[in-house]
Amino acid sequence: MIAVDLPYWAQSLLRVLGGTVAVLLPAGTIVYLFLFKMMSFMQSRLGPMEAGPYGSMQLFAEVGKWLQKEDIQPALADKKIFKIAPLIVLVSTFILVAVVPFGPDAYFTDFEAGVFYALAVSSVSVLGILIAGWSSANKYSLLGGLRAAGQLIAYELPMVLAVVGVVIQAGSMNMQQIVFAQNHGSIFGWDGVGNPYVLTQFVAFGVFMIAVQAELTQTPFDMPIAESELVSGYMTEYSGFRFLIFFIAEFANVGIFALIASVLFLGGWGVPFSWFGWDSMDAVDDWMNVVGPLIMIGKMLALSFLIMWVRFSYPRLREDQLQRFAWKVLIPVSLVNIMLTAILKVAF
Amino acid sequence: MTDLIDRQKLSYIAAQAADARLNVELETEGMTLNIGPQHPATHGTLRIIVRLDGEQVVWADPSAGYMHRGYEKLTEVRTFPQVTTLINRIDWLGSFANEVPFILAAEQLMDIEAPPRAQWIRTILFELSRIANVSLFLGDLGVQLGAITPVFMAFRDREYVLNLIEGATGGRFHPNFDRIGGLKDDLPKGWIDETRQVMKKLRNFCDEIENLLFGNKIFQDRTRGIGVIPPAVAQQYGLSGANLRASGVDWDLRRDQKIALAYDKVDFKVWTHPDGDSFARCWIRLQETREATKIVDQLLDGIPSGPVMAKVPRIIKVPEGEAWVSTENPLGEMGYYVVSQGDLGPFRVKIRTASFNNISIVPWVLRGVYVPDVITILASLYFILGDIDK
Amino acid sequence: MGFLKDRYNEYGKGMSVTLNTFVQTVKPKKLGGGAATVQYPREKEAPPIRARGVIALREDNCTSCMLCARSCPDWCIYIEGHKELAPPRRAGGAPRKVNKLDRFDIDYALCMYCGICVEVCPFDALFWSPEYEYSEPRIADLLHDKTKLGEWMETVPEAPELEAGAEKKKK
Amino acid sequence: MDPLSDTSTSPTADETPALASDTLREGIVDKLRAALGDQLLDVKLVPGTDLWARVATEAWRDTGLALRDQGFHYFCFLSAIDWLPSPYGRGEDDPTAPAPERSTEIVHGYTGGETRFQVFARVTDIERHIGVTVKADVPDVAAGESPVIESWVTNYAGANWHERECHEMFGITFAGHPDLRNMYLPTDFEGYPLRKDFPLLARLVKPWPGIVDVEPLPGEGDESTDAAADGEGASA
Repeated sequence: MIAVDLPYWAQSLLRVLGGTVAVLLPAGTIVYLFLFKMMSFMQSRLGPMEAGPYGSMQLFAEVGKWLQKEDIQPALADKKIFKIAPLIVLVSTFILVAVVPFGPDAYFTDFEAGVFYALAVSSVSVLGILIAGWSSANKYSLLGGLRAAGQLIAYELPMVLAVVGVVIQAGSMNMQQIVFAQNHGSIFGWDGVGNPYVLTQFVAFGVFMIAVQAELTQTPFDMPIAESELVSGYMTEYSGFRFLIFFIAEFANVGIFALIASVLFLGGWGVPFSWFGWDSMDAVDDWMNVVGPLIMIGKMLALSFLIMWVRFSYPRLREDQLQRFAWKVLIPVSLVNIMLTAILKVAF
Repeated sequence: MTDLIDRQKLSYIAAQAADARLNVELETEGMTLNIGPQHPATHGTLRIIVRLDGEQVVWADPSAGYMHRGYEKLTEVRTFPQVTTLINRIDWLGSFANEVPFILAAEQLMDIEAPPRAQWIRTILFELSRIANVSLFLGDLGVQLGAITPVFMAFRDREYVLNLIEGATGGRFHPNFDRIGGLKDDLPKGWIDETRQVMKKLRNFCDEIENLLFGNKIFQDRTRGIGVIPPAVAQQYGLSGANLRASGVDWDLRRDQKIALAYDKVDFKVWTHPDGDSFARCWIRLQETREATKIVDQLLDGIPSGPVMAKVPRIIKVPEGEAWVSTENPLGEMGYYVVSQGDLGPFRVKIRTASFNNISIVPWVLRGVYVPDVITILASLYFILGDIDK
Repeated sequence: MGFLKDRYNEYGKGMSVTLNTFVQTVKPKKLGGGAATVQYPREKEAPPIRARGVIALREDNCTSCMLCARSCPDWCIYIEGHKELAPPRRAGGAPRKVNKLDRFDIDYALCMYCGICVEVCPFDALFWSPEYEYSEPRIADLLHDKTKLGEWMETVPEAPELEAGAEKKKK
Repeated sequence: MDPLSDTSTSPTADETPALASDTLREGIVDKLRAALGDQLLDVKLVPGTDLWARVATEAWRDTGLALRDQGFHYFCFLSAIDWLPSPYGRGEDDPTAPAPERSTEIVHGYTGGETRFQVFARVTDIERHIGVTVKADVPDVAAGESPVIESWVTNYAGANWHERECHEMFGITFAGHPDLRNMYLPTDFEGYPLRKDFPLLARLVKPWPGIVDVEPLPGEGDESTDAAADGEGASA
């Protein structure tokens, strides 16, 4: 992983620390930049201004507040499952970040079936949400949990199908290889910007981003939470620390999915290789291990801006409309996209 | 009328069928869901008990009264001038509009009429309170449907209107500015110009809301065809205001009755919509806000000069008699049936509020809809708890 | 193109509204931007002159005639007074009987801010002040006695001029 | 239909002169009389303003039907009046002084009446821009029993909630109403708040601050002059 040979325990420690940073840093940044500030600006107000300069310490104040709160469990709740549920959601975020590459050598694991793995574990969080809704012993939570299950499973499919187009074009399921294929590729012979798949797979990108929006239960697909109907759905009964975990997981997930989307469609950590004359992964300079993560964060912020912008502008769909949209629009569209991609791949 | 009875029968049969399906076919029990009294969608403390089959409503029963303040009783122990300060609190978003019908009823009993200038200013303030009320509805609508931004825009621009009301009357929410025989005071200097500016801002606000919410495909999908109320049913339940006009009934008390306000001096359009669904109700309110800004602009151009108070005895005793006056308030028809027995205070005041009738249709209209539509329909019927519970 | 335009109207216009507001809010104040809110304890918005904030009492003018206490819809004004002999105005005249105010309390926990008391006062002893910062942690402290009500007199503004066309008030 | 029922909706067309409006209302009375006969007990017509009618108790539901058939499709409200004068006044009595004598004579309002309770309702004809208030006496009953009158629910569906409200506030039972549950008050609430003999406790538990008067000079006796007139020093 790194040029220096570290003992196994040190490597593991580094991975755990790196993973924690990779989960918490995007979550914190997104919460402050988008949830606190951008939302406020879009609503003609300033947002938190008291804690730290321009309210930048607000998140720590909030965390402090949540940690102090009483950990309430409903009397009729299934206590064990009730306690485990938020952890499952958070853990799914952590195991998701494992396959995301941040630089030529800066990755947690170089996994051949990386895309497949990512799509598989991203649905683990559904389990957490479903059991949270079930174990809360609350009708609103139950409705929210069931809605979440229906919705997340329905949108898993267009997401997978959208990614299939990318995989066909890249010819690999390894995320590192997908990054390489984009930055080293060319669009019909022109390699000025490489071949970020957002240009050649724009249909897949659209479908993927919509599915991500639904997967993250952000407006217009936030029926499982549905503040004005279900009073926060599956989270209704959670308070204090456990609610904090849900909260972190929600925004960490936004970050992770934005990272995955930037790997799949925006060229990941890379810059077009033709600019520097690199022609293989080994030829990439070592400084990309430092610049790469920064590029990734930049792309992640751009994509989360998009996700959040939609979130703050749109009203919410209804459950049946959402299902109809998934099955009648997104899935056919992505199937056609796969077909076209395959034909073009064979033709050229 | 046959139309109505058929529909009632049909909805009854549908409900029976739903019950039967619950118990026999699927061998499942329905779920009873309590929406409220503390629930973000009921903006206040309305409680709606719904019986669900999955997410479909089998029947719904609204239960009001968590905020009942007994205004009809309280008016009986107050003098006429003291009543106006009380009834400000019925519809607290458009409170000036609450005073007007009561004052007009008292004036009708005393057989006096406010001077023209007072009538014009009354009409202006009446329309301003309509704007203050309905603009918040437009923002709140977004929240009910899951969009969080419109409500902040509504609060931002509503603030300008509230500043105007406060600048003229001294009271931000509870003006208590209307007096039997006129107004408490004249307008302060510079108020008219300021109002013109604010009306421009409000028209801009309406455009923003239209782009942000009404034009959105998701919003239209959520509201069109949801909660359809046919005109005959709407009249039977006494729906009024935008809810009635959204069902295609062309009835607006501002235009359709002779009343001592300046509405006959201005030119305005009464909007109606043939659909009768949630979208129509919201859309009518948006158009009415626009129309109200135009009414205010026209009125500002032509305020007559003169006194704002007619000659009224210092101690007001209202002669014996009964009077009913209702006006087209932001929420619909609001009226007072005032019975006086020649005393300092009224003998009995029956307060007819718009929301009470508007919400009484809820059990009828909620049958067979989905839980998210419950919220949509409640939001589009637009009630204010103080207006239901009095 | 018509298809794209329709999609823009349906999905894009809303996002442009939020983006416009975003730009408007982050634009510097000099260029006419800024948020619609104010940072309250640091910045304050001045209420209008007529704003009904708190009632001020000019004790000298009060004759404890009880009119305000009797016309209060909430029964939140408490007045006690006694009669006194004051020195005659002209030398050699009979001593005058005047009403001396012992107690004048307004319970702001009950007050509905209707302004009827200010209106009925025949001797100009009560005034509205737009001052609004007098919340108290204890509800009992909201009972303002005549000293406290007198202190509010400093904050009472002049009545505003009236709009063109208004009839001059005769006092 | 009536030739004067102008359904034009422009603002100017509405300025119907008082006389024309009068004939319109008289026409309504005539039709009502034709439908109800002797049951129409009394009519009060203020030209150009409003119309009141009182019908016999047993004709209450038929009145609603007759009005609906005349075109009064819009249901405005239904409520009741307790004509008994309040034994408590406005709650401004001095608790230390002996209770003042109050008249218990029932004085009815427009169109008269014979009983303590009256129900009244208002319906509107949206086509003709006209409304009418109808009243009916509710027969007096012995204490502890609930006076009964027919329900209007079959005439106007919107009467449902109004009758529920009326039932809990006045204790009037509407025969034929499907569901006379309490709407505002707790189920086990005792008493009927809008009846005049139901005390408004908020006004009774606390003495009126206006009772106290300025203490006279020692030895002056109870020479109760108007306190306001004494304020000569303050006529600024």
